[in-house]
Amino acid sequence: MTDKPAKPIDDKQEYTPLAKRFLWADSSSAVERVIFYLSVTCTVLFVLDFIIHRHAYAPGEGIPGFYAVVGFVAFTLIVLGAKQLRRVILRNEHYYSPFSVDAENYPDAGLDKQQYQSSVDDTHDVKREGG
Amino acid sequence: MQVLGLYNYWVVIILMMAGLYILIARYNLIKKMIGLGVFQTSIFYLYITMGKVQGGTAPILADGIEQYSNPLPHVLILTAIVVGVATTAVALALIVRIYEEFDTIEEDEIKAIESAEQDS
Amino acid sequence: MSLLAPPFLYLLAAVLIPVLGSRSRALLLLLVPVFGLISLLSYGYGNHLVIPMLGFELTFVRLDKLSQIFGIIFSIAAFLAAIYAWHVDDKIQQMATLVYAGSAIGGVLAGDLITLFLYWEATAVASVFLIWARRTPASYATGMRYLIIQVLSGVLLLAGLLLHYNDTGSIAFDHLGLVSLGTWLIFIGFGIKCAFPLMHNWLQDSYPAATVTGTVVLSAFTTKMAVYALARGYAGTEILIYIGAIMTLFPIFFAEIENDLRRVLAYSLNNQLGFMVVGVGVGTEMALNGTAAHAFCHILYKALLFMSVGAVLYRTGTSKASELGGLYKTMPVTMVCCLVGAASISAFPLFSGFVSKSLILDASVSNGYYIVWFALVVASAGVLSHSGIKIPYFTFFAHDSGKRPAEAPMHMRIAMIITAVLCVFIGVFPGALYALLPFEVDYKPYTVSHVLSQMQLLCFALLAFVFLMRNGLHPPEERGVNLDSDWVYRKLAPGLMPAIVNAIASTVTSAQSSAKDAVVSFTRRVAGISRPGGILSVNWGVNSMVLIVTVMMLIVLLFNFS
Amino acid sequence: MIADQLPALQIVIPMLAAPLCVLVKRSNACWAIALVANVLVVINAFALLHQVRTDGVIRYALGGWAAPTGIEYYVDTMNAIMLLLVSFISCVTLVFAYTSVKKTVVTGKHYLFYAAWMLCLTGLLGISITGDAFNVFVFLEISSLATYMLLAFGSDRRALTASFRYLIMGSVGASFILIGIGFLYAATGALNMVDLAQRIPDAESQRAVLVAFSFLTIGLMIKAAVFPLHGWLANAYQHAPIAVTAFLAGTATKVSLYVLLRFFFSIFGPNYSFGAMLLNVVLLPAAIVGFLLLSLVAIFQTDLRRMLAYSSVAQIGYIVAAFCLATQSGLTAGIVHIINHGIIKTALFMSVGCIIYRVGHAHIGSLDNLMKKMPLTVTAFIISGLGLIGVPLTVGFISKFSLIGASLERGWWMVGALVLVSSLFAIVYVGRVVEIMVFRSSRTDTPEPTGMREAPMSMLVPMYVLIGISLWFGISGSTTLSVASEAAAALLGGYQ
Repeated sequence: MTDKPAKPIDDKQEYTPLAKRFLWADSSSAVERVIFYLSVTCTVLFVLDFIIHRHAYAPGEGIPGFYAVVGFVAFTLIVLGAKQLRRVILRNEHYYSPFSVDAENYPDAGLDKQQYQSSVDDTHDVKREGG
Repeated sequence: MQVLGLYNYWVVIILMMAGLYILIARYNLIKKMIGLGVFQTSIFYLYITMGKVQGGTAPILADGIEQYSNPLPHVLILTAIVVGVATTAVALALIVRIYEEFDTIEEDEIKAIESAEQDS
Repeated sequence: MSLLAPPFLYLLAAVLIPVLGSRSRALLLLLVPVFGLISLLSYGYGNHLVIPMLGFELTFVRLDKLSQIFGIIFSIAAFLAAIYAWHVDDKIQQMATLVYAGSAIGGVLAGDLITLFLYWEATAVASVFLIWARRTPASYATGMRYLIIQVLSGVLLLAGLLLHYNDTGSIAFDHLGLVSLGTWLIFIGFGIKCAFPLMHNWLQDSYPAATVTGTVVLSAFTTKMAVYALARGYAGTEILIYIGAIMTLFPIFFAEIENDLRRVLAYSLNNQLGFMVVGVGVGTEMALNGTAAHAFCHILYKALLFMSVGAVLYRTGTSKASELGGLYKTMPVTMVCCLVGAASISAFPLFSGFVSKSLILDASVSNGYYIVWFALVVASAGVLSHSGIKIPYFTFFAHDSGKRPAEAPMHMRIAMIITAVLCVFIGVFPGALYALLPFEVDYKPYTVSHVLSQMQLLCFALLAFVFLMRNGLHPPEERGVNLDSDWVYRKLAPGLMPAIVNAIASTVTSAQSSAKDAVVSFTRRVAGISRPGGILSVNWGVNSMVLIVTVMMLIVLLFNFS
Repeated sequence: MIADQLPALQIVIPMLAAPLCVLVKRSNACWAIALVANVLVVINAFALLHQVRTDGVIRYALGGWAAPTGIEYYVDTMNAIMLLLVSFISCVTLVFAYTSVKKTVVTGKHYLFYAAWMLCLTGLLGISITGDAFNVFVFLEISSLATYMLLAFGSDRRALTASFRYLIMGSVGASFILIGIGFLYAATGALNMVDLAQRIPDAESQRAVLVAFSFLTIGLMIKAAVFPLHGWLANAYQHAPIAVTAFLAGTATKVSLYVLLRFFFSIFGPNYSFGAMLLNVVLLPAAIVGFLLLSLVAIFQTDLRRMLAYSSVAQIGYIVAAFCLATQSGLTAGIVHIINHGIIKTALFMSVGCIIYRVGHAHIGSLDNLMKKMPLTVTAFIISGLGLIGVPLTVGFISKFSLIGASLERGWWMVGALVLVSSLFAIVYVGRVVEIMVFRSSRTDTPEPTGMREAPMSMLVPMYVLIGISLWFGISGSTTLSVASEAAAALLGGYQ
C-alpha cells in the first residue's frame, strides 16, 4: 500500500473504556517497553531451564533451551521460507478470473457497515472500496 | 432336392428381403408402404405354409377324411391381415397429411426441410 | 420419540423455516440445538432407531463416547453460530444451516455406512448454499467447485461401501482398516473431506467465499465429521500419521503470506486438522482422546476466530489484512475475543488448545514417532505465527488503516464472549473436557516441565516475530492471490489444451497445423456428433433405421448360429 | 362374482370407453368418460395386484374356453405391477391432458383424441395381461396404431413425419415379433405362454426356435427403443402433444420391456436366453453403449423434450443392462427402475408440458430465470431431475443403488462403474438446465414475456401427485423393492 491514508482525526474521548486501555499500543515507547518485558521473560524462561529438570521423552528434548531454540529458529525459518514462497506463487487478484472471490469487493447487501466517525472516514473509505 | 422342395419358404424369404430392400432403398413414402406391404405379406405366407399338411385336405369334419390341414394359422393370419390393412390405412392417411404440409412425399426432401426447421 | 432424534429434529425444523416469520426463524435456529442436545443426551449408549430400509438394517443413532463428544460439540457449535447469525434474515441460509448441522450430527451418529453416506452427501449439498448465499458470480463459481469435490467424496464413499459390502457382506461402520480396494476408496472419500494434502484446496477456496455467518458454520462441521469418520474407521492406520504431519506443516507457509484473513484461518484449520489426523494415525487410547479433545477445542476457537474476523468483515466490508489495522480503537470487544481465540489456537497455558494439543504430542512421542513429534512442535510455532499473531496483529493493531468501524453488533459480541469464556474455561478446568473423552483419561497437562517448555517455545517464537518485524524481514501484507493446488484445475487444466497445441506447434513446425487441427477437432468432435444434427442425435430417416435393424438382425443371427 | 372377472374388466372397460367417446363427440364429456373408465381401471388393477399377492397367480380363460384352445389371461405379480403402473400413469396424464389438449389439439377432434387414448391404453393393458403369445402381437398393434394417431395430433408438422417413421419402425418390429411367434408355433405347436414354456425345452435344438428367438430379440428391441434401434423415439417424443409424450414415456417402452422379460425369462428361461443363446453378448453391449452415449448426447440437446427423450433411451439402457445380469437382484433392479423411471420421466415431461403451455416452446437456451416466473413447475423439474440423476432420497437412488449392487454381486464391476460414469453425465444435463432456469438471469436484450404465470392447477396437481409418489417411494424404498423382488422371483421361477 503506497498511498497510506492520512491519519484520521480521532476524538479519543469517544472510545469505549475498554478501547482506551489499549491506546498505549499507538505509542512507540510503550511498545519498546513491551519488547523489553518479553526479552526479560524469555531470559527467565531460558535460565529456568537450567534450574528445573524437565522430563524428556524424545531424544534431544532434555537439552536446556531446546524449546527456546526450536521456537525461535522454526518461527524465523517459517516466515522467511514463506517469504520466498510468495515470490513463486503470488499473482494479482484477477489471476483466475476478473470475477473471482479474491478480486471482488464484499457485496454490501446484507452487510451492516457502520462507521464510528462518519465525518472524515466515509469519503475516504468509499474511494478505497471502489479502487 | 430338399432345397427345391421347400420352395414355399424360398418365396417367403425372397418376398421378405424384397420388402426390406424397398424400405431401405426407396425414399418415396408410398413405395415404402408398398415395401412394408410386401414384407408383411411374406409373413402371411409363412404362417399359411406352416398350416399345410402333406396330403391333407380342408379341415372340414366329414366321413373318410383322416388328414387335414391345421386351421389355426389361417385364423391367426386373418387377424394379422386385418392389422396390416389398418396399418396401411393409417399410413396412407398420414402420407396425405404429410403431402399437404410438406408438398412432397420424398423422405430425403422432407428431411432437408425438417433440418432447416431444427436449426432455426 | 424417533422424530426427536437429533438429526431428524434439525431436518424437521428446516422444513418449518419457509413458513415462519423472521424473528421466529432466528429463535428456532437457536432452540433446535438446545433440544437436539437434550435429545442426544437422553439416549443411552448403544444402537437406537434401527430401521430396515433398502433391504438393510440402517442404524440412525449409534451412541458411544466417541460419537457423543462429537454430537455435543456439534450441537454447541450450531447454538453459537445461531446466536452469531441472529441478524440474518435469509431463509436459504437458515435452512441450509439447519440441514447442514443436522446432517453432520446425523453423520457422527450413523451406525452403518449407508446412513453415513446419506448424511455425507446431505452435508455437501446443504453447505454449498451457505456459499451461494453471497449471491455473486464468484461465489457461485466457487460453490460449484466446492460442490463437485464434495460430491466426488460422496461418490467415492458410495463406491467404496459397495465394494466393501461385496467383500464382507457387512455395512457396519466400525473399524475398517486399509485392507481392500473398497476400504481404500472409503479412505480417500474421507480424506477429501478431511482436506488431506493435495485434496485440501476446496477448503481454502470456498470458506472465504461464504457469507459472514456461513463461514462460521462451515468451519465447524464438514472437516470434523471427516475426522470422526477417520477415527471410527481407520484408527491406528500408520499412513495417517505422516499425512497428518504434512498437513500440519505445509499450510503454515501459505497462511503466512495469505492476505485474506478468512483464508488464513482456512489454512490454519487445515493445519489443526493435521494434529487430529496424527492422533487418529497413532491410534492409542491417549491419541484418540487427544483427537477428540482437539476437535472439541478446535471447533470452539476456530469458530471464535472466524466470528471475530467475520465481525470485522461485517463492519468494514473487507477481510484483507492489507486493508485493515488499528481497529482495536473502535472494536475492542471483538479484539479481546480474537486474542482469546489466538491464544487458544497457539496453545498458551490456561487456554483450551494447550490441554488438547499436548495429548496428541505426548501420544506421538510416547509411541516413538520422534520425527513426527518434532514436526508437530515446529508446526506449533507456526500456528503462533499465522493464527496467534498475524490475525489479531494485522487486524487490530499494526499500521492504522484509518477505518473506524463501530463495534460488532450485540448478538455477535454475545456469541463471541460465550465462545471465548468456553475456551478459557476448558483451558483452566480441563477435567470437564476430559470427562467427555472416549477413553479414561489419566493425564495432567499442567506439569511444571510441560508449562515451561510450551512457554519457552511460544515466547521465543514471539521474540523471533519482534526480531523479524524490527529488521523488516517479516513479509508485508500484500493484495494478491497465492497459487495452490487448485491451480491445477482452475488454470492448468483449462489452459492445457492450447498449451499443448502451442508446444507441438513451436517444436514441430511442419506438424503445426495438423496438430492444432487434431486437438481442436477432437474436442469439437465429441460435441459435434452429439449436437442436434450430429450423427448420434440425427433425425433418423426410415431408410437408415431399417438398415440398422437389418444389420442388427444379422449380428444376432451370427451370434445365435455360431 | 365380480372379483373373478377382474382380468377381463381390465381390458373391457377402456375398450368400451373408446367407441363411447366416438359416439358422444363432445370434448368435455369424452374426457369425463375416459377419466371415469381410467379410474375404474386403476382401481381394478389395484385389486388385481392385491389378489395376486394374497392368492397367487390368476389364470382367466377368456370366454370360458380353457387354456390350450382359448385365449388365457395370466396375471402374476410382474404383470399386476405393469397393469397398475400403466393404468395409473395413464390416469394421471389424462387429468393433465385436459387443459393442454384444449390448447394444442384442433377443436372438434378432441373426441378422436380421447378415443385413441383409450384404445392405446387397452392395447398396453392387453399386452401386459395376456397369456397368449399371438394375442401379444394383436394388442401390440392395437396400442401402436392408436399411438400413431396420438402422435399425429402434435401441433408441429414434424409430428406427422415422426408418426410415419414410428409407424414403419413399429410395423417392422411387430412383424419381426410375428415371425418369431410363427416359428415358435411351428416348432412347438403352442401359442399359450405356459404351454410354450413347457414345450420349448424339448424343442430347444430345433433351428426354428433359434430363429424365433433372434426375430423376437430384434422386434422387442425396436419396440422398447434399445440403443441402436431407438431412432424413432426422439422425434416422436419431441413433436407429439406433450400429454401424449408424458403418457408414452411412462408406459409404452416399459410395456415392451415387460414383454421382453416375459419372453426371455418366463418362456425361454434365463438358462436358454443367457446361457445357450448368449443374449448378453448382443444385449449388454447395446445397453451399456446406449446409456453412456445417449446420456452424452442428451447433454448437447437444445430442446428440452429431445434431451429427455435421449435420457429415456439411456434409462432403458440401465433397465436392459439390469436384465442382462439374469439374477434375482438384477431383475429386481430392472423392474424397480421400470416403475421408478416411469414415474419420474412422466413427471419430467409434465413439467416440460407446463413450460411449453406457458412459454410456447422448450428451447433450453431461452428458459433463463424461469424459476422466478414458474417456481412450482421448475421445482417439480428439479425434484424429478434429481431423481433422474439418482440423488439419495429420490427413487432414482433406489434404482441405481440396486443396479450397482446387483452388478457387483454378479461380479461385473465395469457395469457398475459405467453406470456411475453415465450418472455423471446425467448430473451435467440436468444441472445445465437447472442452472439456466434457476441461476441465469434474464438477458436484457430479450423482451420480458408479459403475463407469464405459473401453470394452471389442472396441470400442476397431477404432476405433484407423481412427484409425491416418487418421493414416497424414494424414502421408503422397501415398498417397491419388495414387490419388485416378488415379481423377479415369479419370473425366474417360471410358470407353475
